[in-house]
Amino acid sequence: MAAMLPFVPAPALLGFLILALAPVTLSRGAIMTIGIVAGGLPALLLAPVVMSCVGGGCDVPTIVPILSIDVGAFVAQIAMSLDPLSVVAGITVALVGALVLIYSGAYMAAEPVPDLRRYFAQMNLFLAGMLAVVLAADALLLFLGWEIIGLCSFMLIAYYAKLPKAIAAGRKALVTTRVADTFLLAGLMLLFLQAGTTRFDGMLAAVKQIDAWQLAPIAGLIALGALGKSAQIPFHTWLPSAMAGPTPVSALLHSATMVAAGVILLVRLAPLFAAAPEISAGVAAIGIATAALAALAAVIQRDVKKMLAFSTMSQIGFMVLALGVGAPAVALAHFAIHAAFKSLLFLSAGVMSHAAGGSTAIAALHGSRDRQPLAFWSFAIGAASLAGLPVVTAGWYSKEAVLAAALTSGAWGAPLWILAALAAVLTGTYAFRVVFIAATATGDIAAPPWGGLATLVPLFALAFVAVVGGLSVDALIAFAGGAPHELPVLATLLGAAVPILGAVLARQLAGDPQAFAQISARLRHLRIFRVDTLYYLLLVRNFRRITKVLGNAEAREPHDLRKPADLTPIIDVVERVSDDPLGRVFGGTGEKPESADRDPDLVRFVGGDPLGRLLTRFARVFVRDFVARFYPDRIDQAWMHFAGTLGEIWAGARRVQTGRLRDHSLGIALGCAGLLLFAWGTSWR
Amino acid sequence: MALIALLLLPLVGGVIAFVVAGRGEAERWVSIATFALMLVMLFAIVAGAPDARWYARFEYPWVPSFGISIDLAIDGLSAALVGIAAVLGIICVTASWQEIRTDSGLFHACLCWTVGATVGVFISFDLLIFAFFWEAMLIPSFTLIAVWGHGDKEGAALKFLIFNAVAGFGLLAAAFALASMADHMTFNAFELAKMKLSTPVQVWMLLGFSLAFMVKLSVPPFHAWLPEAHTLAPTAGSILLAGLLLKTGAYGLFRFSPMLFPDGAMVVAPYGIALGAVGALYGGLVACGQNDAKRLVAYTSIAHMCIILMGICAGVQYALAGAAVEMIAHSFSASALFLLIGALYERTNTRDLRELGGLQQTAPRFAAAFSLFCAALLALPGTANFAGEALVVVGIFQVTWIFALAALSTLVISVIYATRLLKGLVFGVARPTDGTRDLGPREYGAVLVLAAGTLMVGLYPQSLIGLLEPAIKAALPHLP
Amino acid sequence: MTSTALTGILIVAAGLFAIGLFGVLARRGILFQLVALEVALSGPALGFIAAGAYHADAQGQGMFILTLTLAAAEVAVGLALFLRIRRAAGSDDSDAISRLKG
Amino acid sequence: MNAAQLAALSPIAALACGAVLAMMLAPLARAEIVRAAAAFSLALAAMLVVLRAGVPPASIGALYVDDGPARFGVAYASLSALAALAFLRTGAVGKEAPSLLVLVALGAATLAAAGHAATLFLGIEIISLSLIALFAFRLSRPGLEASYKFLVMSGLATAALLLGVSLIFAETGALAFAGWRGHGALFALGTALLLAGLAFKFSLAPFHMWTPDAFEGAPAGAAALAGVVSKGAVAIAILRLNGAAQLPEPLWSTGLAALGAASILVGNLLALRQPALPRMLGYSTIAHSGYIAVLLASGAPRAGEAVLFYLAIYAPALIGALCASALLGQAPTLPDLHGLVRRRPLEAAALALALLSLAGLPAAGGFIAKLYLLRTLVETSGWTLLGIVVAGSGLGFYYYARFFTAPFIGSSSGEAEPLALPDRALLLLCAALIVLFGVAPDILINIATSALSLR
Amino acid sequence: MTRPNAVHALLYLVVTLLALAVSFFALGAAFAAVLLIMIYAGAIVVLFVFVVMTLPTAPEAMARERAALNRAWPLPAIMSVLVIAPFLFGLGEVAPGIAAPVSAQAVGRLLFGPWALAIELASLLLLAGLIGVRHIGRSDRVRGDRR
Repeated sequence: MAAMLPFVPAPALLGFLILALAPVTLSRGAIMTIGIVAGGLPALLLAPVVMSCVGGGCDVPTIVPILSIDVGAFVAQIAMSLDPLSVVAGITVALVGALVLIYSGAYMAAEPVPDLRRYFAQMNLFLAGMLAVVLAADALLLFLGWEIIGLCSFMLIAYYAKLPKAIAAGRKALVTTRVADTFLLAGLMLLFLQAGTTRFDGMLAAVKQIDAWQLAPIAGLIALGALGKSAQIPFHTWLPSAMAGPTPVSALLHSATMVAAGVILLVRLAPLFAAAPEISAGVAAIGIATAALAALAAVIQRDVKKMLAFSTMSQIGFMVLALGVGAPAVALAHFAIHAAFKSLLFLSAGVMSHAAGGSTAIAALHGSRDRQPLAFWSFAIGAASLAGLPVVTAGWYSKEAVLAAALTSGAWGAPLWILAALAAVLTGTYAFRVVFIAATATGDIAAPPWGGLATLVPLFALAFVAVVGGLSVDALIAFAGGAPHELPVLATLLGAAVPILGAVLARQLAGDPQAFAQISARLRHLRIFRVDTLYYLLLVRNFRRITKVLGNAEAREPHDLRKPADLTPIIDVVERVSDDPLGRVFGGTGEKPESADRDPDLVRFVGGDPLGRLLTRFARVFVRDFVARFYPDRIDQAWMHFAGTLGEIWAGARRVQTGRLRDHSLGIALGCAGLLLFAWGTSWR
Repeated sequence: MALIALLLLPLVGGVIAFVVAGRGEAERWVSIATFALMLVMLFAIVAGAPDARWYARFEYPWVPSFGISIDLAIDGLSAALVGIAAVLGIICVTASWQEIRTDSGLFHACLCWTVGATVGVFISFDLLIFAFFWEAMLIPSFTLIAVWGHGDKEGAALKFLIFNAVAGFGLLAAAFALASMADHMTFNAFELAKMKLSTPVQVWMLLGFSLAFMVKLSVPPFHAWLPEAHTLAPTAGSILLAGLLLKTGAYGLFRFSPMLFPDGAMVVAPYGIALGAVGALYGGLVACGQNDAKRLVAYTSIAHMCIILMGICAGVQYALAGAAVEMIAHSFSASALFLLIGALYERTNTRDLRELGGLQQTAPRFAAAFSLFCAALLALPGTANFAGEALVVVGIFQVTWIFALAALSTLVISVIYATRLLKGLVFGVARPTDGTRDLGPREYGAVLVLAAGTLMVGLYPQSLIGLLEPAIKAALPHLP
Repeated sequence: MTSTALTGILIVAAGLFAIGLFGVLARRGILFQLVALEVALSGPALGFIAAGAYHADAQGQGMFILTLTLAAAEVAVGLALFLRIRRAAGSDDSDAISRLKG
Repeated sequence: MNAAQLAALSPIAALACGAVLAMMLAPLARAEIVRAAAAFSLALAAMLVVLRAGVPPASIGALYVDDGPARFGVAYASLSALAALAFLRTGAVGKEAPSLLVLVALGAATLAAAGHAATLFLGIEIISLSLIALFAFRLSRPGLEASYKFLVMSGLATAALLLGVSLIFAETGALAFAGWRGHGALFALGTALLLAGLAFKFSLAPFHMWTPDAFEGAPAGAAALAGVVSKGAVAIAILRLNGAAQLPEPLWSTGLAALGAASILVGNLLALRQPALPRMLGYSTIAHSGYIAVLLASGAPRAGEAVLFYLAIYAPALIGALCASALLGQAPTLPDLHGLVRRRPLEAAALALALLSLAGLPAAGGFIAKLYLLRTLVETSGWTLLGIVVAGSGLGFYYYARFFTAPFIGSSSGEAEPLALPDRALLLLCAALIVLFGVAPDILINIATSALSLR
Repeated sequence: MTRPNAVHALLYLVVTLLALAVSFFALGAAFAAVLLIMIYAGAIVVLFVFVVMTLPTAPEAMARERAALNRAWPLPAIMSVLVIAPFLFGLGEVAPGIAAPVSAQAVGRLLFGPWALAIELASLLLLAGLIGVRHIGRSDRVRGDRR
């Protein structure tokens, strides 16, 4: 049965090739059918494999080699593996992928044909890449898939090519993930150099021999790489702005599958992290921090897609926490369930916003219960499962498992559990807040019912999984090899109370919007939310300035770089790219800061603390003094200057050659005198 | 015997093209026929290869009193590079089908002669003949830039000529000093390799040789000629410059430094890596700041060349394999990018990123090709560039991890200028508004050939690495 | 004819040559430069005669005769040029004819 | 004067009769006949040398040494003079030019074969006097100016030379080169003055002032004679001095090397941005005589062979370049060259090839000549000289590149004028010679070695 | 030499040549002395005087000559001293030679014996000079391009 594995991503790849490169022009219908069929086939192919595994047929991982590259010193063997992790993740990805493709068949119906064709091609390529990552048994295939999904996310975020915002978001996503990928590449290379083989099982076997001081950097680098892809704290800024892409893209990529790739990699390399306890502790810390902060941010969002993005970040924080405390199986289960209900939320939110005139602001969703009853109810189920209503939803089981894993994870167990519970409460609040706002009755039901069977089937299927899935959580954890944790009764009860508390809080918040506005305004000014702007000002702007200074061909004077006029474009970019209040507050004033002294205000305002201001000032001084000297290709000018001097020497020498005979014969006289003196000198024996 | 034919074919082809010029498209078909014949001959040589290392050898004493003999030999690496030379030749002819109108006979002659001279460089193993072709390569490419370029083409062409010729003289002087040190005056590289020289002498000789290679490889302190030459050259000119001439520098370093000066190379290696790292960063950073598309790609070539330099200097099996693969990969990606930008320039008459955009709407095939090669530019796995650069980085990791980090950071910078290129040309609102015609069948064919090359090597590098294996093993510094 | 006498005469010959050189360098008139040239040529003539006498070798006088023929030919061509230049450049100052420079 | 000696003298005799014949025919016959007579005598002299190739040397006392280099010199002088005759643009002023040209060839022949101070001095003076007359041939103001300057300066140089010879005669008591050995102060001073005189004729650095004016003012043919014929003869004379006389060693070789190095730098530097082609060629001849002087000074065993080889390569290149520039008018500048390839393809190609060979680029013979130079320098490990030569050729490359690329760039008005037959033939011959020596230098190397072996 | 007036300069030249001839006699080279007087003083200086007499030199030309000489004499003076300096100090002793007067017969026997070729060449030298003068001195109004 394992031999079937390499053929799973094949149809998606084929779909991409046909749609992208085939020179023949396809009609809209043809594109739709090819896209959806190619997207659906991997799920069908994977089904029999899963069936064979259910009966515990594939506990021991079987490796299916595809091809081998021998580079003299080592033989790199590209292969796929059939083991619980790849099966569970594979079936989730394939299923969700298929459903989203069916949904997008309807959602993207209005797009022009060439764009549609590009969309389906890239979606299929993404699916192939994701399956490669999930099923990979060696570093090369993993990194190949890893980069392909990175590229597809860039292409798909920037799908609406006309919007500069979309392109900027795409570039930001790709650059940030690329930075993370470089860390991952470094980590994998170091690991490869130690282990001598690119196969994961070989690497993991070699982990024991690597001594501690070498293992830490390797594990650290790989962890950073994985967390970057999963948009954890240090790298999280690109995920909210990635919402600029179409909704199905956000549903598939930026909620269910791609962002979880990091988690899947950490699960696959779990023994490596087990051997490096301090790294796992760090990972757990980042996980819980992201979970809490993202949940807090989600509460105060005004845009439903941004809210869902922050919620995804928070849920992944939970998975990373589970990994950090050493329960990969639980994380895997939570990933599966989360993929289901989060894509359900996205798709239903898509339907509701489509019906509410296309704007994704939460306020605009008023009264969608009446306009889109079906979509609203599926959104409600999704929200319930996200918040983790006890017993009835799948989310509760997987969240309980994570909380249990956190609690029983040794000394730090209790505080972790409390923080996780707090995060769960916040999750409940923001989930139900949207539901309550959407449930309010309003007058205009005029919007036409939208979407036919194509939208309803995915919604129903996902809703079904979101509810029924819970039963299979224990089976999943067992299947994935983790031991289900028994919880003391008190903990489970408390766990059950959390979502209800969240719902009550949400009810209260939804009730009076003014109180909500103040809380959110005060929260926004907290420094941690301005990370995004700080990143932008420190890293991106200075980088742009360095490159503009270094290579700009036109002779732009370096001093005008600091002119405030240079700041305005940055500010409106900041406003578009970051959802941050500061951007809007600052951008809002509209008038351009004229005088140069405005600049320090910005620095003081943003830096907030002396250290921040110091850092930005140092960056600017560094740029003006050191880098400005590398002004347009200074070496090039040096060469031309050298050529110039030759010209002057020639002009000087030319004057020696006066026409007058007296000077010419002077030359002869000089020559004779010189030679005579020379002769006289040497002849003195 | 076939080697001499392989060498003389392009030169003769050039003459025929020049003579037959004017009658319709005759000279274009003549040059395409020459390159095709070259490819067939190459396959014949490689197929009928008796022993593993050298596919064919040819020896003819030319000036016995000086010890100069025409000593040609071809192995895996040279075969690959000669193959690419022929393929790029054909692509240049197709690329300049509309672009070159005035006296196209001379143009095609120069095209064939440049390719001929580069083939000479790749297969000659007599130091003097190597220097001979090294200088002979400059004159036709000079005329290519000077006569059919844009803007201040004479200045750029003259700068290119002076830079490379003076470096060539350095090479000649070093070759001479080396040859005269042999007991009986000879230029044959194999005999010179057997000669044991003291290390300081070897270091000096190596510096003389590497001066010429560095200028041709356009490593930053010596790169000043590259941006103008590439930007102002006609499309075919830039393809030849990027695809072939840069490779001769890399090939020289790859072949001769470990062979002739093993311990000299060991001494110079760390400085080489440092220079390469700084160069790669400098090239990358300057590339991000460029507004002219062709100039941007020119600077990226500098960055890639520096990575190759690091690979060669690292002297480890992976790094050398990576450098060899990167040489081939860069030929594919750089020539394709120049081809596309040239075609775009032909249609919209501007190369400034700020005035272009929105190819997605107006020319989908253009956009698809462009995004593939921008992916190659940022070394996406699956493209040949990634195979090359990853191997180089792995190799350098084994040597020193500081410069490995520098190499990795170039990967990040490459994303920035690649997406900048993509944003400028492919995405955004369609500018110029009248929209550009999509790629014609000829250009699209050429682009597909290059795309096939990149993807084939990227997805299955074993095919290329197997071919280069003996050359890499020979270039490994056998530890004293 | 002792060796010191010989060196004395040779010094005189060198002196004559030096004076001729001075004449060519200092005077700007073409005629004067030609006269100075004659004086310069007479220096070696004396040298040859002295050396010939010292070694009692006829070759000295032979060379003297050749020098004479040269001097004669040179004067002839010089004066012809002098007349020609006077008519072409309008003045007999050697600085007038300094167009070819650089 | 037995028969063998007479046979040895036959080329000189042929030249002398030719000169007299041309002079007599001048007032009587049409210009073409005078030119034909001169050409016939030159050709005859060359034929005689070739015929006597196998005959053992029969020198006439010390005066006329009939050895290998001498024969090479005579043949070289007469062939180059024949070539220069083709493009001797002297206008309709007078018909004496061919006879003067033959006299220059005669002077060069005697100088090349001189074994004695008398013939050395006479050879130099015959060349100088005829050149003075040739420079002023057009009676144009620049011509007169060039010839007057040449007159005075060659007068001074000859006076210095004679004084030097008299000092050496005083010290050693012998005028034949073989007799010159000793170590006194007188001998050293004499050699210094001798070197000054020869350096003037060889246009080395401090004595080079006359060359650029001559190349610009004089008719192109005369400049060719000065640049190629006289320089060759002087080089061979110095070669013989090296061999025969034991001149005071530190002075002669280092002096010559210093002068050579100075002239390489001065020549290349002053030619850097020269607008006019002939003046640039003037400076480049100074540079090339510097290269030859360095070769002569290196004293390597095979230096003689290298010198002969260099001269044989250098002659067609310079003659080709000068002929091309003569066809373009009195003093063609860079703009005049633009687009030449369309108007006169043959001339453009010949000019390009000539300049390529002068620059030492691989396609032409110059590359092998530069090779010889580098090899001798490396063998005698004259590292500073090697550096100067490489720097010089680097600089040189720049101004040659400017001129040999000009015909291909840009476009020019005017339609393609056909060239006169002799010019076309000469250009073709020069181009063919350059390429032949570039591709198959072995032929020339064998000639040079055999010439040298015939001591 | 330093006299501005051409004729004065020529007269002084004659005086130096006569002095030279007398020293030749002292050295025992009578034949050379006679030749010197006859050819040099006789023919060449006469030629000079002939040319000077036919062309009236304008007074301001002489004034210019005097001014130029007074202004620019130091540099050439230094050069001449430099050329002479090695001779004054440097000359050590010379190998002893048999000093004896050389008779005219000996010179004649030399000239027409081993030096016959030299005499022929000398005649050709004069021929070259002759042709040169014949051409430059061409009197008919054939205007060379005066550029």
